[in-house]
Amino acid sequence: MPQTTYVEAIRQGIWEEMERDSTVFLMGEDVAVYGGAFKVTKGLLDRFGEMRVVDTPLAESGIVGAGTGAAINGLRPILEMQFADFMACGFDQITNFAAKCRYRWGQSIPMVIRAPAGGNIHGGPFHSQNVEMPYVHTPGLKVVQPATAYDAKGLIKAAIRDNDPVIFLEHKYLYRSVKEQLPTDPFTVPIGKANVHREGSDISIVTYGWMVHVAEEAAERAAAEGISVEVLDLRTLVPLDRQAILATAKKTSKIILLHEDTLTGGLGGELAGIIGEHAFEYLDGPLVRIASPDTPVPFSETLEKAFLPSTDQVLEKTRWLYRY
Amino acid sequence: MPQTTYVEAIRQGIWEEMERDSTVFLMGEDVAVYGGAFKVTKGLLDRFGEMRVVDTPLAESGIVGAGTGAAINGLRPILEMQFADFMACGFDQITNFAAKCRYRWGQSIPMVIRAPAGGNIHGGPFHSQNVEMPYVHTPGLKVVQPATAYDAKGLIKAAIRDNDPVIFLEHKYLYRSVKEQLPTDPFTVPIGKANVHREGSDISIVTYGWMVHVAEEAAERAAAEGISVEVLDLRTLVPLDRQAILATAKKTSKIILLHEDTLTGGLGGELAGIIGEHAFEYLDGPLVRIASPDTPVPFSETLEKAFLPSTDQVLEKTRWLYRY
Amino acid sequence: MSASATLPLRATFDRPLCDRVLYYMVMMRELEDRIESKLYRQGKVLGGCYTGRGQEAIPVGSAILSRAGDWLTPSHRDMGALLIRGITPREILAQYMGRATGLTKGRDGNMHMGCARRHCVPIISSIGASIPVATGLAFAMRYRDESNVVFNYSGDGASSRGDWHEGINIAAVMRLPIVFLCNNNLYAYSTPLDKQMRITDIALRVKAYGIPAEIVDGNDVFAVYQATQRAVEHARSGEGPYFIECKTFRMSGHSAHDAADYVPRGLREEWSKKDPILMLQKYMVEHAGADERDFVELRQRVLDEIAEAVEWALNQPFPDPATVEDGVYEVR
Amino acid sequence: MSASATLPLRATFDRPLCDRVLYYMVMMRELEDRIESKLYRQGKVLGGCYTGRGQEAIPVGSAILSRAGDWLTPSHRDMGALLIRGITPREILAQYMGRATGLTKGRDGNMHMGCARRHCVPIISSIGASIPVATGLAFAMRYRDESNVVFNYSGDGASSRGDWHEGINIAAVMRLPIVFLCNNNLYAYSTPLDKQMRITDIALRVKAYGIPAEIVDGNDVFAVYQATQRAVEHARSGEGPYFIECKTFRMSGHSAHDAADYVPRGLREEWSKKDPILMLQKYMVEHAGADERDFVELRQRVLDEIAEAVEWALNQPFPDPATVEDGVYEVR
Ligand SMILES: Cc1ncc(C[n+]2csc(CCOP(=O)(O)OP(=O)(O)O)c2C)c(N)n1
Ligand SMILES: Cc1ncc(C[n+]2csc(CCOP(=O)(O)OP(=O)(O)O)c2C)c(N)n1
Ligand SMILES: [Mg+2]
Ligand SMILES: [Mg+2]
Repeated sequence: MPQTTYVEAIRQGIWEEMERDSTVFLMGEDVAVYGGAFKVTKGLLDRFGEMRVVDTPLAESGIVGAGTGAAINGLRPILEMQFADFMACGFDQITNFAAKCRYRWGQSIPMVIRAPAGGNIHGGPFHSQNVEMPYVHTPGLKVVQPATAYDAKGLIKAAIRDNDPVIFLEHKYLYRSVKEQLPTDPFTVPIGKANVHREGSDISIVTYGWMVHVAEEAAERAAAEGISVEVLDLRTLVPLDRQAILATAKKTSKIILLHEDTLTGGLGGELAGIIGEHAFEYLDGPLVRIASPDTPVPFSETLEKAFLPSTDQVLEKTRWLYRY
Repeated sequence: MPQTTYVEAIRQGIWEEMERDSTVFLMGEDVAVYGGAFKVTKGLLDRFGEMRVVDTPLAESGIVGAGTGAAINGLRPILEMQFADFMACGFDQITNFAAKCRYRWGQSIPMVIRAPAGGNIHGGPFHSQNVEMPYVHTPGLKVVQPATAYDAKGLIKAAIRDNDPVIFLEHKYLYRSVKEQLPTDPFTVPIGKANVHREGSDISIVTYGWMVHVAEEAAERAAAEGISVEVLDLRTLVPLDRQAILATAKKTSKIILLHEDTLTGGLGGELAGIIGEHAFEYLDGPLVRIASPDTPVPFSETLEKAFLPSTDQVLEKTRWLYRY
Repeated sequence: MSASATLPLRATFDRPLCDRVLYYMVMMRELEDRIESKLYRQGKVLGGCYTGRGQEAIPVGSAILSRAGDWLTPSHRDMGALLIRGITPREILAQYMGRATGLTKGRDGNMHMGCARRHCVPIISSIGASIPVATGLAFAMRYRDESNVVFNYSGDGASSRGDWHEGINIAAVMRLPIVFLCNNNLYAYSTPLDKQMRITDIALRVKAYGIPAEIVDGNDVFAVYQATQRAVEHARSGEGPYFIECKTFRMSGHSAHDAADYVPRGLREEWSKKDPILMLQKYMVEHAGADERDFVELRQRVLDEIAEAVEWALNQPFPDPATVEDGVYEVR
Repeated sequence: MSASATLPLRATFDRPLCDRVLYYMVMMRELEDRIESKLYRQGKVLGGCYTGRGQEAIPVGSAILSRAGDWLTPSHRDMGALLIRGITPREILAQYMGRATGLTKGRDGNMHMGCARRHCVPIISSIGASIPVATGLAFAMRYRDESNVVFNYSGDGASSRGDWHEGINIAAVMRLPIVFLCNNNLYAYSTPLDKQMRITDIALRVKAYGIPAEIVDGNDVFAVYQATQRAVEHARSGEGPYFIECKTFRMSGHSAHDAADYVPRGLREEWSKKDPILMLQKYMVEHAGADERDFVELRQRVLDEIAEAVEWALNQPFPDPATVEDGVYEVR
């Protein structure tokens, strides 16, 4: 059985849902003829035709608004933002309109906004950002970021079937760097459920996206030193799986909150808030946050490497917390 | 001596800085002839003329971009967003361009973006939001929200003199509901310094904006029950005054993190992260967060009241934590 | 300037049509007036309070041509369009008063209302944002090969926004069935047209998109009606979007708290001579056999309806605070 | 289509001017070529890699008219403008290679460069965002009553963005001194013009703003030059913004990784006959006393300069990782 990459998994997920439901369509810049800047949507035009795979003008606010209108009028749009960084151009439509429709007038918006996010590809300040937090902080949106090919396929399918707007963040470094054998039978991965990516008993690393793999590497190295690390892959950032977060916190009592996104105002704080309030009595050490520093994402190799959280850094903090 | 309202304090601060420095100018929708939707800029046109008090077309992204360009070319713009909610329309310009100029090319952007924020005025989902977090989370921006007339005047002056872009959030409920006697001599309030609004020893409430007053009320009532509450008014959200936050945490060991903004991804999490990591050993109880629930801001009186954090709610949590 | 000069005889506008149109225009006028000059001042209506006084011909003359399958995205001075879609004065009043039985159940206020069942998107407060949304509504119509159209409403100020541009361009490129109704009322809040743009006809902007645009007297309900007929026909037959600029004037402050001192003296007086309701009534007297008594009667009927609806709305419950967190996400 | 047919005799373009213009065009061509087909493929340049091959006449023919006090906001195919402003091949190469001595000190990469001292705003990656920024630069000029102007560069795709619309409108309303240079190269990434807009001349869009617009052959450096002269004069004399649409073609993929299979066969070949460098050289031979040997010599000089600069850049240090957090805020 061949292995399936993360990018191919997303493509398959979209493909299957478009086969399954004729109201699902895809729209964005360069998604049809070209197959998307990262080729996530390659081949879809040939299979589904121009009405369902739509190249748009270069206009993110227009695209999001159009998607939302189409969702109101009975379709299930999948919108591609060419880079997550440019979602900023559609910020008002996403946060002020799409997110608030159900609360304001009971209108469901079954829409997925897909966007390649994250760094480690020498993309610099405008093509590497992790943009989850403004959306995590907007009531009415769901936010998802898969770390594996399996989850990428299962979550994109679940996102397309969801009746709320879902921000689906694809990590562009993972597109072609992770792969695995996928089941041949159809499957979905439920939104809102974290996954214990690795079981452990001494320390928990709560994380998501590319950092799941960094945590896993650090855990592997820690294991060689006799430290047992649990890695919790959140998979969904909204709604957060509080139960799973509190369970791992109570289990190991020592927690590292890890993300690639910058520190201040990042998800680590939210997790610290949840754990610090609801698992306070269980904690045997400080809530350690590891994140990128509070700067734009630098371009140059040396800087980007210094910027991104590394396995070494995670390992070091793991040792420190273990000894605490 | 007459008392000065919060709105008048901001107006005075702008006025004084425009007198002091001819590169300071003001731009926005309806700010000149009309004096602004909340009349913050009333009278400035007559004093400073059309070139320095500029009515613009209805275009937030255009306004922010223009402000940034003017800042690059030697001016010190003060931009008014008619409501903080509509800053979303200029989100790309603020977060992707203005915020990153210094890091990318050493270009300082001495610009203030003023915006009336917050609820309790029956404004509903589009005219009541607290929008600080996406900006708190954007490296390169500073973020300020005064709670008193004194701070409003001192901070707007400091913001105008600052050489980085400052998001200056004015609480519209405070505009005319708080006032005090201000010194006649010029003064500024430094960005980045929190203020112990009320001293106490049993419990600390860390907060900002309108909630400073809610905390103060709760503290007053708690005092009657023999609970001594310290209220820390952050005043600046970026850069956070970590020293003051940790000092109050270490002093009382019992912390309430209070904000009007919605819970998930709100500043309370960031504060929990800082305290949970750096004052862990001092804590004698859970990190209690009080915030609005994760919904859009509802319009109707009954709902808005249920939505906003109340003195009762704060008092109740204070009692609970005291007894913990 | 005499009213009849701008409203020539049009044989097709028979009495029943005149009566319907007049009813909605008068209802909009009186209902808004009741809200603004009574309920708002009495504190029964909180928050902002906008009216479309003097602009009634635009929503009414256009929306009257909408079919059940069409969608409308009204703006904040288009109450007539909501009335035509079957939204009742009761519902509107309960909305304004923030009651549980209002159109948004108290979650939103004043003109920020609409109704999915009756195909009206509630106002999107960010000015201009409704235009991309209209594009999507229309896209779905083409997707299903329907002959429905979208009626999109916006003002002169909206045409300064990027969303306006992005949305109309996408609609044009994709040839989507949308009728854009632009009310050029010469002001956006306090900002006059010449501070908003360096042209006077917004229709000129539409050259950028390669779609038809026309300019009509927005105070002449039949001029709006006829242009909308042309536009709807164009859109329904697959020819794509059509833009109508309706010249008019905002006969009120921006909202209830705005005295509009910035409007030059005389301008409002001049426009009051072109009151769209008076113009229509004049036409009806001259060409459709109506007389003054009919109008007095109609107005009374409308006032009675409103009085009944106010009474009803005042007795509606406020939303239960326990429900504040409901309805953010789907519950399965 | 013969080159000379589109490039008539223009007595004012004397040999020294021709030489200067040709130098920058050849330098841009060869430097970009070196970066794309050597350094990028060798892995010495990481990230994206865009070139303005075939479009050199636009940045060069316009920026050559800029004065020290002017500001430029180039886009991603305008390297010639940076060269004219005095930014050196060394600096550009160090930028591309992410070195500490590059224009952004390794903080940003490839074409995302500029320089405050030489009044070039580094590219703002969000397409269209530079247009409001240009407006602000120009506002400051008017504020101080200077006669400087802003040269703003963008592509056809940019004109679909809301920022484009908001910025030009504000510039028009405030009569700000900006020359808008639009390169209409028929594609935005893979998207051809007819999927981007329903018109073919972007200049038509500018009717929306009440400012002058003209269309020129963007491959004819003197056509660009002359239009820019008119535009600059207009802007410097306080008449406000001026828009120039330069018809051209992107003679490369969108970036180095794009084979541009979506471009119909033959289109690139046809445009290659209108190569702006060849057109200029032909003119110089026919009217300015140049010959082939001059061009060979010039090219060699340019290649030598580049070789030296590459050597230098390859030996430049990478940024010190310890500095990663520096320079986000002012340190006082
Ligand atoms: C993006 C945005 N900015 C500002 C506002 C505040 N605002 C509400 S209505 C209005 C004026 C709108 O003018 P126009 O489009 O001409 O409509 P009119 O009120 O004249 O009918 C403004 C500035 C807003 N709602 N949205
Ligand atoms: C707001 C935004 N959306 C998408 C992109 C990705 N992108 C970079 S260049 C480009 C095409 C630009 O086309 P055009 O303006 O015609 O310039 P050209 O590349 O043809 O010179 C796209 C889609 C971007 N940079 N910014
Ligand atoms: Mg208007
Ligand atoms: Mg192009």
